[in-house]
Amino acid sequence: MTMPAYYDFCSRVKTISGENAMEKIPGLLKGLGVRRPMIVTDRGVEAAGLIDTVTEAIDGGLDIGAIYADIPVDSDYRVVDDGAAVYQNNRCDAIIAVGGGSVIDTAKGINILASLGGKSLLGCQGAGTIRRKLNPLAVLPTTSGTGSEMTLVAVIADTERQEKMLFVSHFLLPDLAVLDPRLTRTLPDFLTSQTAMDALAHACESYYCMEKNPVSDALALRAISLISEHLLPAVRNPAETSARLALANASAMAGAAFSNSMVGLVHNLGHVVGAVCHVPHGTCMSILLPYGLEYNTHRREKAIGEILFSLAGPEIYAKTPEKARPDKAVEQIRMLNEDLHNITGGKHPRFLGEIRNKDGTPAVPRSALPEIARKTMADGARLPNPEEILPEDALMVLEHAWAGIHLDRSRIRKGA
Amino acid sequence: MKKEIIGTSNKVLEVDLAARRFWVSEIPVGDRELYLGGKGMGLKLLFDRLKPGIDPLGKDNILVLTMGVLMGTGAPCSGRFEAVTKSPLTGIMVTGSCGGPFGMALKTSGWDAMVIHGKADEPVFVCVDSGGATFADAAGIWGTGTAAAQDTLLAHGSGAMVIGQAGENLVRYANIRSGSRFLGRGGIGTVMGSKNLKGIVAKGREYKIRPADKKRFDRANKRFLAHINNNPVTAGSWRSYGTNANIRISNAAGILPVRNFTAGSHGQAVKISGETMAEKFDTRHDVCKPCAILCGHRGTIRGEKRHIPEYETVTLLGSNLGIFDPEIISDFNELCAEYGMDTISTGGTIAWAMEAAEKGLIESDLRFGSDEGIAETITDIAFRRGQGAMLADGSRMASKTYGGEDFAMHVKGMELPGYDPRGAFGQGLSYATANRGGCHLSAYMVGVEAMFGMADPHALRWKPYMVKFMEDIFSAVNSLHICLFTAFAVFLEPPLIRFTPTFIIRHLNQNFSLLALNLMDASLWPELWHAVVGKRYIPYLGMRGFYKAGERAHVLERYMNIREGIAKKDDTLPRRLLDEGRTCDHEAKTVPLDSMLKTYYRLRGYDENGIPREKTLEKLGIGKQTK
Amino acid sequence: MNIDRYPEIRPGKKVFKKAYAFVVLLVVGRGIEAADRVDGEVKDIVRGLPEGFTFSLGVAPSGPWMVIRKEKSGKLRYLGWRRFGKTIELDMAIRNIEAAFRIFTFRESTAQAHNNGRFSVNGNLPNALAIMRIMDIAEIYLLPKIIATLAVKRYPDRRELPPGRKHFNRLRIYLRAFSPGLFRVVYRNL
Amino acid sequence: MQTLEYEFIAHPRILYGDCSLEEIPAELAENDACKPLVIASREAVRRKLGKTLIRAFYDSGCIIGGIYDEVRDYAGISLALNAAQLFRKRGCDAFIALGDRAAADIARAANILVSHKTDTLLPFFNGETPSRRLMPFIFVPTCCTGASAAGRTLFIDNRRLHSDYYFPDVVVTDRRMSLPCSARCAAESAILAMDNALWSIIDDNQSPMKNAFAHAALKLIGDNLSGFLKRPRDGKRALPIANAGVLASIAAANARPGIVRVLGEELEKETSIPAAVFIANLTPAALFCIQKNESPLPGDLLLAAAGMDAYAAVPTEQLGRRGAEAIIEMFESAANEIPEAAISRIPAHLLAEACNNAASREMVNFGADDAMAVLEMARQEMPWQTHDNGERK
Repeated sequence: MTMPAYYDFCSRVKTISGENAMEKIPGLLKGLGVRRPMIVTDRGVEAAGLIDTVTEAIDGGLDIGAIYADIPVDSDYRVVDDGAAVYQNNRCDAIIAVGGGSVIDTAKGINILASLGGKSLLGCQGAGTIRRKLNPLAVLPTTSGTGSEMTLVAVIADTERQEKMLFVSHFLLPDLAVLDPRLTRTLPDFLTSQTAMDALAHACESYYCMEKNPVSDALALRAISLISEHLLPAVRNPAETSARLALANASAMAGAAFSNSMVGLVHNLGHVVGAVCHVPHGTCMSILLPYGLEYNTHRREKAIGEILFSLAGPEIYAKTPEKARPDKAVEQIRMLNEDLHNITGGKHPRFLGEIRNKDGTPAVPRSALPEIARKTMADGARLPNPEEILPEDALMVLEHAWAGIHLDRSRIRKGA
Repeated sequence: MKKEIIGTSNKVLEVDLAARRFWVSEIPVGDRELYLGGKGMGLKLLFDRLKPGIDPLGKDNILVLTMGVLMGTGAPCSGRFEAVTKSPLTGIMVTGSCGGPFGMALKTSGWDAMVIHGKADEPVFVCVDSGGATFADAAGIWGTGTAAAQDTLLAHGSGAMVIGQAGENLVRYANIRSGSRFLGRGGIGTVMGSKNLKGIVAKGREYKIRPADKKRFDRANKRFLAHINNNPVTAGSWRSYGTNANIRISNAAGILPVRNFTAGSHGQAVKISGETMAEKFDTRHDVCKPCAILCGHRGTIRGEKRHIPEYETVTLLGSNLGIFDPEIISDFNELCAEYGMDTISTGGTIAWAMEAAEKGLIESDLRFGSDEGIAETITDIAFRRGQGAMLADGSRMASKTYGGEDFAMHVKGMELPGYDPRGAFGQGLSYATANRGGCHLSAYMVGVEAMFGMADPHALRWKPYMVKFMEDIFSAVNSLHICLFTAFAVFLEPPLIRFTPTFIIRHLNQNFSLLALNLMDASLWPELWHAVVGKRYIPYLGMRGFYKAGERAHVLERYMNIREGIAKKDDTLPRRLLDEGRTCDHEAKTVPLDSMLKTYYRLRGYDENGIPREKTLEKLGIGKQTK
Repeated sequence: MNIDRYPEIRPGKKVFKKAYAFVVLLVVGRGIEAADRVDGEVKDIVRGLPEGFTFSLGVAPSGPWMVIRKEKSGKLRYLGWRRFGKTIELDMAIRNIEAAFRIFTFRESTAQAHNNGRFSVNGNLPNALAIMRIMDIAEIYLLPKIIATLAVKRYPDRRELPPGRKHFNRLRIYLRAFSPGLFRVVYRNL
Repeated sequence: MQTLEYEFIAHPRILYGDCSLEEIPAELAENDACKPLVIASREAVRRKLGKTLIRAFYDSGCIIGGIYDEVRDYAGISLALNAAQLFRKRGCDAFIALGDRAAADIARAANILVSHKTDTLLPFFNGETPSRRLMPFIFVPTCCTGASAAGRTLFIDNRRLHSDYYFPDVVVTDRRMSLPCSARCAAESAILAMDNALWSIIDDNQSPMKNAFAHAALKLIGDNLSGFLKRPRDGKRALPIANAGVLASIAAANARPGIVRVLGEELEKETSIPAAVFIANLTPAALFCIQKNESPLPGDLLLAAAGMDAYAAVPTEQLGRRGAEAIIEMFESAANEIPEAAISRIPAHLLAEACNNAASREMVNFGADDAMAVLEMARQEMPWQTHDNGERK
């Protein structure tokens, strides 16, 4: 491991994992001085009956102040304002967020507003607003992928100004992340596969990006091996709690790793593809991940080779000569995608051209690629990538990913 | 006509409490020459018998009682006996000297030393006479105080030593009473308690002790007495006021411990000074026999005849707790005497408890300056009740459990006596290196530095040498065995010192120590000693040999301590003395121990870790089996 | 306890490092202004910025700074080192002078510094990314290759930026940066 | 199969490397603080590290409320009370601990005193938990850090208090600060860090996050130890080791204390010989005891200590044993720098007492017999030690 000359790492979330993890929530929240938490979630989660599971698990220990389930898929600051009003009217003193990335981000926003006081989140913008500990926030992720439970960012949309408000502070890290297999019980197989591939992308990217550090490395490697070991079983057999718990753990660890070492090309392109063509984030990740590794191999040969160790296990790692390890790792991921494609009956796409909208039309037309490539310049994930990404580079990678062919190494610009 | 012993009988009475039997062994002639008697001999006897690493409160510990050769000859201040054992308070060797009648009784029963092995199943006491030892059931007196127990035992002989309830309950600093004197420090009484031995009584008056060379002895003795009677300390202040005469001096020099050593002097100190007490309590002498200094006093306190508390008691149970009422201090003193507890360690431990309570480490109502609860605490300690159970283990153990190690004033587990070394750096070094722990009788540097002004208290030059020199001498004096206080007379009375102005002595002493100290004439002691043992089998040692014998005893004790795990890490002072300056000093001074320690080790022939080098041991003849 | 033994400490200033950072910021600021008139890619990027867009780059908390604005003409203009009286939409600050010195002595590339969290960015992120790209380009022109490779992530090879164009543009940028305009800016800021 | 039943928290923000000291003012600002009180160890100030810290505050606009430099090796309440008094009088709003564990503990204790506006820790000794809103607390380890300074334990006046709030908010490892003061100190720090990492991996609570931290720590040590011991003042080697100490202490804060650590601390209490000396000598014995009881050692040890290539080359059934060997080799190379703890020279009743005390500590999962067995084993000659036993003595 080469030690970076400088790094910083912060992941101050208390993680509880286990098949009965939810039962520990009341005790831990009481330790944080909580009496009346508010549960924040969305309709989908509520409909799946997860809220009942949660309230049952924490029943008796705490007095639930309110359940706020009105979070739409495309949440914005007004939802946050409403939520904070509910919070204040019910004299709550903590938030329990149950849901995916959007719910968690909204919950973080509600927490900012509720802790700092005020009527609207618009008043809380600007650097240095959040400078003290917020009220306790417990997060119960229902998907194993985004890793939002371990990140210090909250992105809240401002639909009127067509902007995204970005809140970054260490105080936005939740106090509690609860990983319980009961929470991911209802996730369909193709979502499981996509979100897990999202986590895998987090882990792999954090292992080669510029901010990589010993801690994020160790977390990432562990996350990769957990995913490679448990993803297929979890997709094949959703009833297997231990595999789902392992994926939830992997997601959290990948989240902790990438929120500190950041993500690169895969997310850079993925974010834009998602935004332009409305493709689910996990899908983009699973398709682009091999290209991210290939594109950066000349800068991070050793690190990408080491990913193979976690991905394929020590036997294959030992058998593969050092030079061939990065390629082998890429191949492993492609094989994984292929397997998932087969298991989910084609719902897990392998390349961009294969993604279909609900009506069957291609979601990412080839003609959209130049626009996507241009927009990658405005995405923050281009900075941590070890190799520079300019629109021409992005286009080159996208074309390969669209067609689903290996990246042509000779076309990667390596600089002088 | 009584039987006579010329000088020494060299007979050792060895007692096994478990088997209730005794046997007799001989002190080899070679040992007599190397270790003189008293402390040196006791250490040597213990060294030959004690396995290292045993539990001091277990059955393997051995208690050795020895007498000096001068005892019984009528030499002034010679009525002292020595006890040597492994201390439960410090876990290392402890030696204690006591002036009670037991020593004389044992010696005049024909024994030069007594060694106690094993542990009795049930409380016993031992009666000694010239024929040996008998064992008697002590169930009747088990649980009584020292005074009552001693009275009972004295029916069997002329001198007894007993423990009180503190020793029975294994308070780690319990002491032994003999007459009205105490074998104070390091928990020798606890060792007796752990052996279920309530007391020992010796018949005495069976033999007459005669010096080998009567004429020479009388001549030396006469000079010795004259010195003692001329000296302003021995015949002046101490004879009039006891050791409490030091209170005023300490207060003025800023070495009086006040409130657990946070200050060096106090405005009310005069209230507890010897002068005030002598006036207030109408004191009379009450001393060990035979004595020429007469430092012990008795007076009327609260309407009854009581002993006047001694300097260390007054400071540790008085000023160090913020109490300046001699009557109250006397109450505590009486309690400690009754229970058989070391007043210094008791005071030191209570002071720790007070500070710990003040800082919220323990829950207690004890507060500095208030006498409330102290008497109850002393009783609790003696019976190991409630919080007393924790304090009964001494401040080191208590602070290891409850914290507050930075203000637990002990060295190697033994609580510090009543001199604050931040006003006398040499004393600081002496505390750190004293073999038995925080002890002022290893080398009385405050005397040189603060009392007689013969050295600069805050200078460092030559201090290690002075400490070593004094340690050797004190060790030798304790091996004679004679009262340490005679040192004032022996050193200060010879004409060379007497007629030289103090400032010159001070200059010489501080800057040409090697020369100045070796010019001092201490030949009286070896002279007395040799007059008693006679030249029939031991050559005259001379001053040099006498010092060397002291050094031998000191290094032997160190060597035995090393076997128990002592090293440089333990030769240190409480953090308060090393780190915290006092407000009473002009500049906050702390003891610069490290630099002195290094030189001291070199002078002593120890390696940099404080362990005696092979060569040193060889030179002194330690470890060799003598026949 | 005598609390005077532990006096309050008012830390001093690092004059030399600040002066150095000042000079570098001056040169880079003028360089960016010049690059906008010379390099095509910079022109493209600037076109995407809103009009009147003002940004500052500097060292937190007490300077020095450089302030650049997109004028009505659509060109960037270096406004000097004073921030008073200017509405700054994008504030990019290096967190301390020591980090700034490391960056300006090219011991840490801009991208690496950004990844190490040396910059605190307050404002619209896409614009910040655009500015960083402009700075990279400006550095490629302003600095000799051996130093510029330390400062940027990928130094363009011959295919990406032909040497002829590079040296020609570099000359133009230098001429513009140190033209009399420099003295005007300095004068106006004094 | 891992069970994944665990709780884990790694509160501190870790800053490492070049120029990280200068980040402190910005970190303070992020915590809404601007006037820190520095609690420094005497040793650190003697080595002029206090001045370095002040220089890092140049041009930051922060005022340092004072440098309280009375801390030596013992954390006592008196110092904490004084520090709290200073803090209040100066109107400070954050703590910076500069030094070793004692300095950090004084800062923690003073933090509780000022945050709770109280003058006594007694309620906390009796089990009260501190509130969530303590003052920001930044820790700059210098040397001899005892490797648990960054953890969640407040060790003051020989009492151990545990709470997640005792974690420092920020731990700064900087080349100017965290180099060891001597070869001995270097070896001791490495040993304590290794011990923390080792026992958090062996702990039966197999949390992957804790293991990741421990793994990172052990790997950093494994990569750098030999060079570090040769040249302890070389920042390239020493800084990763110092960082490993921080990571290991975070891992250890989430695991039960290892038998060797507890035993070493209890023996230190009895004999006042530093715990690291015992740990260095007892670890091989303890690992051997575990193997003798046929409880498998996790293969992670080898992976962390020797790296992927070595791990991949070893057959599965030998992973535990080879891992133990690799670890022992590391311990022994460090142990060469410190004196041998002659266990046989320590009185038997003290050993027994230490074992009993160790077994009665909270959260431990071994009995006095196990501890005694380790000590017994340490006295014997161990099979893998035979080759170099001669030269050590």
